[in-house]
Amino acid sequence: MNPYYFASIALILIGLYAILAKRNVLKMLVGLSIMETGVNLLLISVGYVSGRSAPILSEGITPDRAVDPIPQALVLTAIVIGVATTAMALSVVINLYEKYKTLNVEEIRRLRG
Amino acid sequence: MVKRIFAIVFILIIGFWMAKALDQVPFGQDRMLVGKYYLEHVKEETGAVNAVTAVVVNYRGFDTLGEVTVLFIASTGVAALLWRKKRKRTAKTEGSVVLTTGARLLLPFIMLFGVYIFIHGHLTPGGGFPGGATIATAFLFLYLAFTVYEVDHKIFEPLEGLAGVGYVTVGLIGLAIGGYFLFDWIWQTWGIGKENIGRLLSAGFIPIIYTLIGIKVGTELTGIVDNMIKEPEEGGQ
Amino acid sequence: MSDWVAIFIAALMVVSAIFAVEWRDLLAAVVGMTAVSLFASIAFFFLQAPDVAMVEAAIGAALSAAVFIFAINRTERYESEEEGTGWWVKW
Amino acid sequence: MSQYASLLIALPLFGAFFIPILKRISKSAVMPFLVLVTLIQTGIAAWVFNEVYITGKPIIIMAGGFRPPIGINLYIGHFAALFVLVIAVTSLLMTIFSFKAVSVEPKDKYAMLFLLLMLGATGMISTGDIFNLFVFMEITAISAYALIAYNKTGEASEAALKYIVLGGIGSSFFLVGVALIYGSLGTLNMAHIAQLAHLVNPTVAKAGLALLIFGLAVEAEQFPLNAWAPDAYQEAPHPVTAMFSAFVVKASLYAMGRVIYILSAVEGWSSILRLLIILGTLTVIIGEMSALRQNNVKRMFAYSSIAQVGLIAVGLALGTESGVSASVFHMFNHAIVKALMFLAVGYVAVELGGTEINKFEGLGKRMPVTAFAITVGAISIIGIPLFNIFWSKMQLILAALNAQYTWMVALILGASLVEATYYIRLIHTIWFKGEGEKVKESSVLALVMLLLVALIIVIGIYPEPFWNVMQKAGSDIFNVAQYIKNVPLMGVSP
Amino acid sequence: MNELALIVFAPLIAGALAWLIDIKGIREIIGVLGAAVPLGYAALLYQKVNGGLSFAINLGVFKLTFALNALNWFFLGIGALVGFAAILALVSTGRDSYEWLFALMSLSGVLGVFLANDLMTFFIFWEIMTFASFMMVLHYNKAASLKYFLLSVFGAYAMLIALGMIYAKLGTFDFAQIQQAMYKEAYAVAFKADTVFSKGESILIYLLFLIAFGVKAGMFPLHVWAPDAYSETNQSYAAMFSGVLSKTGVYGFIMLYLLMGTRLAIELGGFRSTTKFGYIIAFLGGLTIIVGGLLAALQEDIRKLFAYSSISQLGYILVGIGVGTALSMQAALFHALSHALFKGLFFLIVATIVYRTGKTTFADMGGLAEKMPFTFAMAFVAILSLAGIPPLVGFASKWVLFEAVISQNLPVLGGMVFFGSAIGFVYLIRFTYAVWFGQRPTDLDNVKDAPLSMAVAMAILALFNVILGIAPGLVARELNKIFGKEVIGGNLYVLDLGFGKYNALAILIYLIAGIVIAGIIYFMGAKARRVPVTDTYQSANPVTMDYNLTIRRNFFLPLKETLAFWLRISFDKLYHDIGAWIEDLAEVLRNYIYNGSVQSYAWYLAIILLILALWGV
Repeated sequence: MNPYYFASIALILIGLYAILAKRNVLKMLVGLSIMETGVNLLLISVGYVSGRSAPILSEGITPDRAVDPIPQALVLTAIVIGVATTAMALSVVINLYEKYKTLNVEEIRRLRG
Repeated sequence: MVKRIFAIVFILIIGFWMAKALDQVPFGQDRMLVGKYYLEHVKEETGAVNAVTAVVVNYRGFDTLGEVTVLFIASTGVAALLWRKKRKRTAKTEGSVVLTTGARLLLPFIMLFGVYIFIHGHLTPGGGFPGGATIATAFLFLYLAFTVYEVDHKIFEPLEGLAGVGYVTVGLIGLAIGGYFLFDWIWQTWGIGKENIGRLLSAGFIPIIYTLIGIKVGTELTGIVDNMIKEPEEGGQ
Repeated sequence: MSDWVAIFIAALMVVSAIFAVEWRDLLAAVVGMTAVSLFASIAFFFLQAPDVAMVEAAIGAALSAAVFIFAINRTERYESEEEGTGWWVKW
Repeated sequence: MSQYASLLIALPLFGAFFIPILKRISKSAVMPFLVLVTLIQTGIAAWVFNEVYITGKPIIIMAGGFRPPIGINLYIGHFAALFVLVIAVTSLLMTIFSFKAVSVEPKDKYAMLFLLLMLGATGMISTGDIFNLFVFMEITAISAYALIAYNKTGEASEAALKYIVLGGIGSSFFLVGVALIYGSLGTLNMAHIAQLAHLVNPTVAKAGLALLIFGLAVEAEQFPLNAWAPDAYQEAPHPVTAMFSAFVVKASLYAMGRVIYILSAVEGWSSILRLLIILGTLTVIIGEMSALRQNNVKRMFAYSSIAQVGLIAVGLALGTESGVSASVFHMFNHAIVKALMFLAVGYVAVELGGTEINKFEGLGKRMPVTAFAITVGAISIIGIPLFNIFWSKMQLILAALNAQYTWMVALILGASLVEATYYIRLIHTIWFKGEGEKVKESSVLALVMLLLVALIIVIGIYPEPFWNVMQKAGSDIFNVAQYIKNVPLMGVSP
Repeated sequence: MNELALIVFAPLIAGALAWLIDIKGIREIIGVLGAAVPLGYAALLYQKVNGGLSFAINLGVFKLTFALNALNWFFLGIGALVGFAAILALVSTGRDSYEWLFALMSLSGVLGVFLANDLMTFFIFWEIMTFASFMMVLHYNKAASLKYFLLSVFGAYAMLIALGMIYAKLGTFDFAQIQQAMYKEAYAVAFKADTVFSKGESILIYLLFLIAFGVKAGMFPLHVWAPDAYSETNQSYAAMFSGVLSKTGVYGFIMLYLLMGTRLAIELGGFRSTTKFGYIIAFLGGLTIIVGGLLAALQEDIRKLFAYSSISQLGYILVGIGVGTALSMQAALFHALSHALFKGLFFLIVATIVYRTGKTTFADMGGLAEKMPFTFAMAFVAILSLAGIPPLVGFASKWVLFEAVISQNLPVLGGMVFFGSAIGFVYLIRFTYAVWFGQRPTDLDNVKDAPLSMAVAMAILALFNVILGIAPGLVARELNKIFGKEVIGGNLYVLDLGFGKYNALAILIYLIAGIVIAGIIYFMGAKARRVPVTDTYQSANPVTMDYNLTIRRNFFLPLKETLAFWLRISFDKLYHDIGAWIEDLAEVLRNYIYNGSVQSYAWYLAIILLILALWGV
């Protein structure tokens, strides 16, 4: 059980725990952001090949000495998507706070049934 | 309290299930299939030294186009949601003297460093995204330092649009010349810079695209920061 | 357990994540989140992914933290009282 | 020549990026520009549609000029060609409706988000690469978050928040699924994955497939995961709700169907499918039951739309070709009917200022054309023979009975009985109850509504040509062997 | 377009045209023409009945096939005739083009059901008919229409499941192929070989078909929609509604016999002298007769009275089908024809009364005979026919039915049938006396007789009632053609069942002779004296205002009191409570599941992940 795998799964689950247990909306968004970081870490650690170096093919590094570049390309996109989602979520929360004057999830329940 | 215990039990079971699944994907084992092709062919097919940049811009350029759109949606969305008739900056305290002088001194260097990152995207690690982010932090620096400073939307939004339009036009030119959307026509058809791999003017249209992405990401993140920091005046809707 | 650096960083990440979730003061939570992002950036460096490390540091740590702080600035800073956080949580 | 189909993606993108520049030139030109872009998009989509259906071969767009497993490819097969056309046409109709329906101020931002929502859905349907599917899913999702919260009212923000939190969790676990699949196979191209699916070791495959479907099911509104949908439909601007229920949900349903069938060689496949059928049936039942005593008509239509989506999901998860083509036909019919009904409800809300049921009393006398549109839509949704949904519902039920799911069919039919009740109550309130002075209806929207009504009745009376198209589209999803053959995979040495 | 397609689609097209051209004069003409086409072609096709006429439309999704044989020509005749009469009457009572569209659509639905040659076409036209007739009732009253629509769609969906199961196993909808497959099944069951359908499945299919056709035929537990639906719609349409649409249920039962009869008989075994599954239908039919008859007697509203009486008459047909012998099936078909004729006539009469007087309850009517002589004559024919007085068709069909039931020595069923005709007579007396004779309320003095279109419609039906009554052999010949063998013997005027003979002509002559003699005595100066209408019978009960039993007000109150215990058990309330319970359950479910908090929604996601984890592990 590799430490990075363990860390990524732990981060994902702590993020999920925050969303499930915490009542403050901003805390939930912190949990969401942590979950996304955990997923990125998982993606990278899946693409890592032990004993190889970064995929910059400068003079010293030959193709069979480099790590898998694809997960790194994917994570580049995933991180920025994570930030975009967080920025959007926060602006929604700002609007929400302006109208509802509360951040407690139990009170944000006007739309139900 | 019961809710927390249930939550912990739930996430433990889910964690155990994911761990069991991950055990079958051993860490550090060479499972590359398409990755191996990229590493072997990156030099002659794209001319970039940094394989990740080549994959990001050239091989999987579509993802990055999507990626830039996501950031564009985020900045437009934030602007749409936080739009008010009259908005002004409500920062009360001016930055300390260290901050203000630091801002004046360091600003050009941070900008320069950001531009350096995305211009050398195809050689050294980092590319359009960190470069753009560094430029955005430069503007953030100004926002924190001065209570009056505001980015002029009249210039930033069209610049953002222009960079986006630029990126899509590069793709369309590729479609026109090479027959495929986002086709690297500089490298594949014209073959400029084939001889000086590893130096600045090489790797086809990767530097052009990364410059456009750098400008776009920079302006967009500054736009988000600007929208977030301003508060509606009391009269504002 | 190949090398202790990985374990150390992984442990740091998990602890700062737990603290980020448990702290009542939202600003502290954001700092915890940024710490997680920073350690992740270092982990990426050790996993031979420099590009991703730079992006994570520049965007993940700096900008999402800044956005969160602006959001807190326009809403409330502290979580409501009856949160019942653990004994080991100060802020 | 066929690579020019990539304009389907490039054009809305170009339009969206061009709008801030256009705003500088003349602020009022934004909405007409939006109509222009959607019009050109419809033209391209129509050209692609008849190109694919005449030659019979799918169009493979290779982004960047690299052959599939290396580069990303767009696979515009029979289904994608059809549904890109549906998306383009619906967006065109909704841009016309946006002129009247959207009054909240930053209209240019609305236009950009509108175009990007259309782009996201088109991308999701035509992409041939799992991670690209994730990116387009995110584009659709984030533009949906922005559009739902666009009205800046408290309720709209609340609805958007719910969608963001649930969508965020869903897409994170989708990424974990992608990581597992990539970890064990090394490739992201769907056709390549389908080819190598049997090599994956069983536990990873089962977990990966489950997580992928979980991620997509959140977007595709399956039973417990669709709690965000009624609020999102209710609070979004009216044209956006119509687009939402017409094709955004369908795109994630298609993606789920595509993922199910490319990983069909996976060992735990049938058990996950049975779970999906149970979820789909629950979606139908809970969706219909919750619409029973709704007094907000828009929310009632939202629940009814969720229920129909559940029915489509059951069709997809049956695992037989007839089931899949029936669910494709139902997607097509449902898109038309729901676009019409949300357009009509939105128009009533714009004219009479609200969608509560008491606003609908005596609508027959006040807005006859809109009332007629809602009535035809409601009657066709109930499943009356001379209208279009009847044929696809019949095919779905027969396919389900063919697959020995008799109890599921009994529950679904019970649910559609419930659906008949609340629609009939609505029809009665509209035509035979209450009075009101006549409201002048805009001729353009009346024309659009009558066009959709005519389409519903034409399909209802003579479904034969549409059914042939649907069968081709259904087999496009179902038989993966043909899919793998169509995609020119480079022989990458495993 | 060959004749079958024209028959089925002419009313639909005419209805659509009438709806589009919304001009008062023209739409009536189009409508009547639309209804006349099927009647005309039905007559024309008489020679080509066994000519194997067929027609198919390929709709891609399904192939709609129609065919003509002796059985569905018989039903086609009933449908076209009574339908044409009802549409003719609709000319004057029709309020707007909405009713023209849906009346004609339901007519084309019915004709489509009769002519269908495969289960899917049968189902599609069944749905069209249900929907169109529902829209006619929705126009007048929401609650009644909703109850009707839900029950009939419940039946339609039951049929759909049965149909789907057959399609899943046999892969075909076509009647002929299903029939052969079922014969093979029957032999397989007989020789204990393995069969395609298991015993449980075939019973399930039988029950589903029973529910589906039971709802439409108004069988006992599922009859609650009929009284409201028949009374809450345009009365001239009610003639077609109860006369023709209920026959589709009867046609369905016969189809059930044709398709799965032998298989179910062998599978479920016999009961006394009939098959077990047949006896269920017969017994429920019997119950329908009793319930329908009793409730009809207790009604104060004319329309409700005839609605209940229509249900009880259908009970006869179901008993006929249930008994299952060739003779009883022919009796059922015969009674189906006569029921359509006299029930159609009755509803047209009610339509005229309502159209002219605007009143519907007994209390405000009376002494209309002088004011509406022609309608009274028609009513007299209808009453004789329903009560089963010899020269008219009602007697012929009832007689054959009684003979059939008794010859199978089924005492319980026989008892029910006899009770039914007795109670039928009772409520007819009330109708005759309360509406036509006695004192006329002052506001009905200037009542005019039936308008021309209704008069013609009533005349047509009355004519058929009389002709087929005098010459039952005409009908017997048709019925024998359906069954292929000589079941009811005798020539044009005589029905010879081997153990009983009925000479219609002779009885007619005796009747005329009797009437002449009675006429002479009456005119010779029998001292007729005027009797005050309020001359009530009290049988020793105190005469109080609410217990004032006149012919017009709660004439059968004592009967209601005796039955008070039984009247509490009403299936109507049962279905209503089920509906209300489901609605409350839905309300609770919705508020519990979609409770608005993002956290609980996130919990749902976690639960699904948990299920995936446990299921997938």
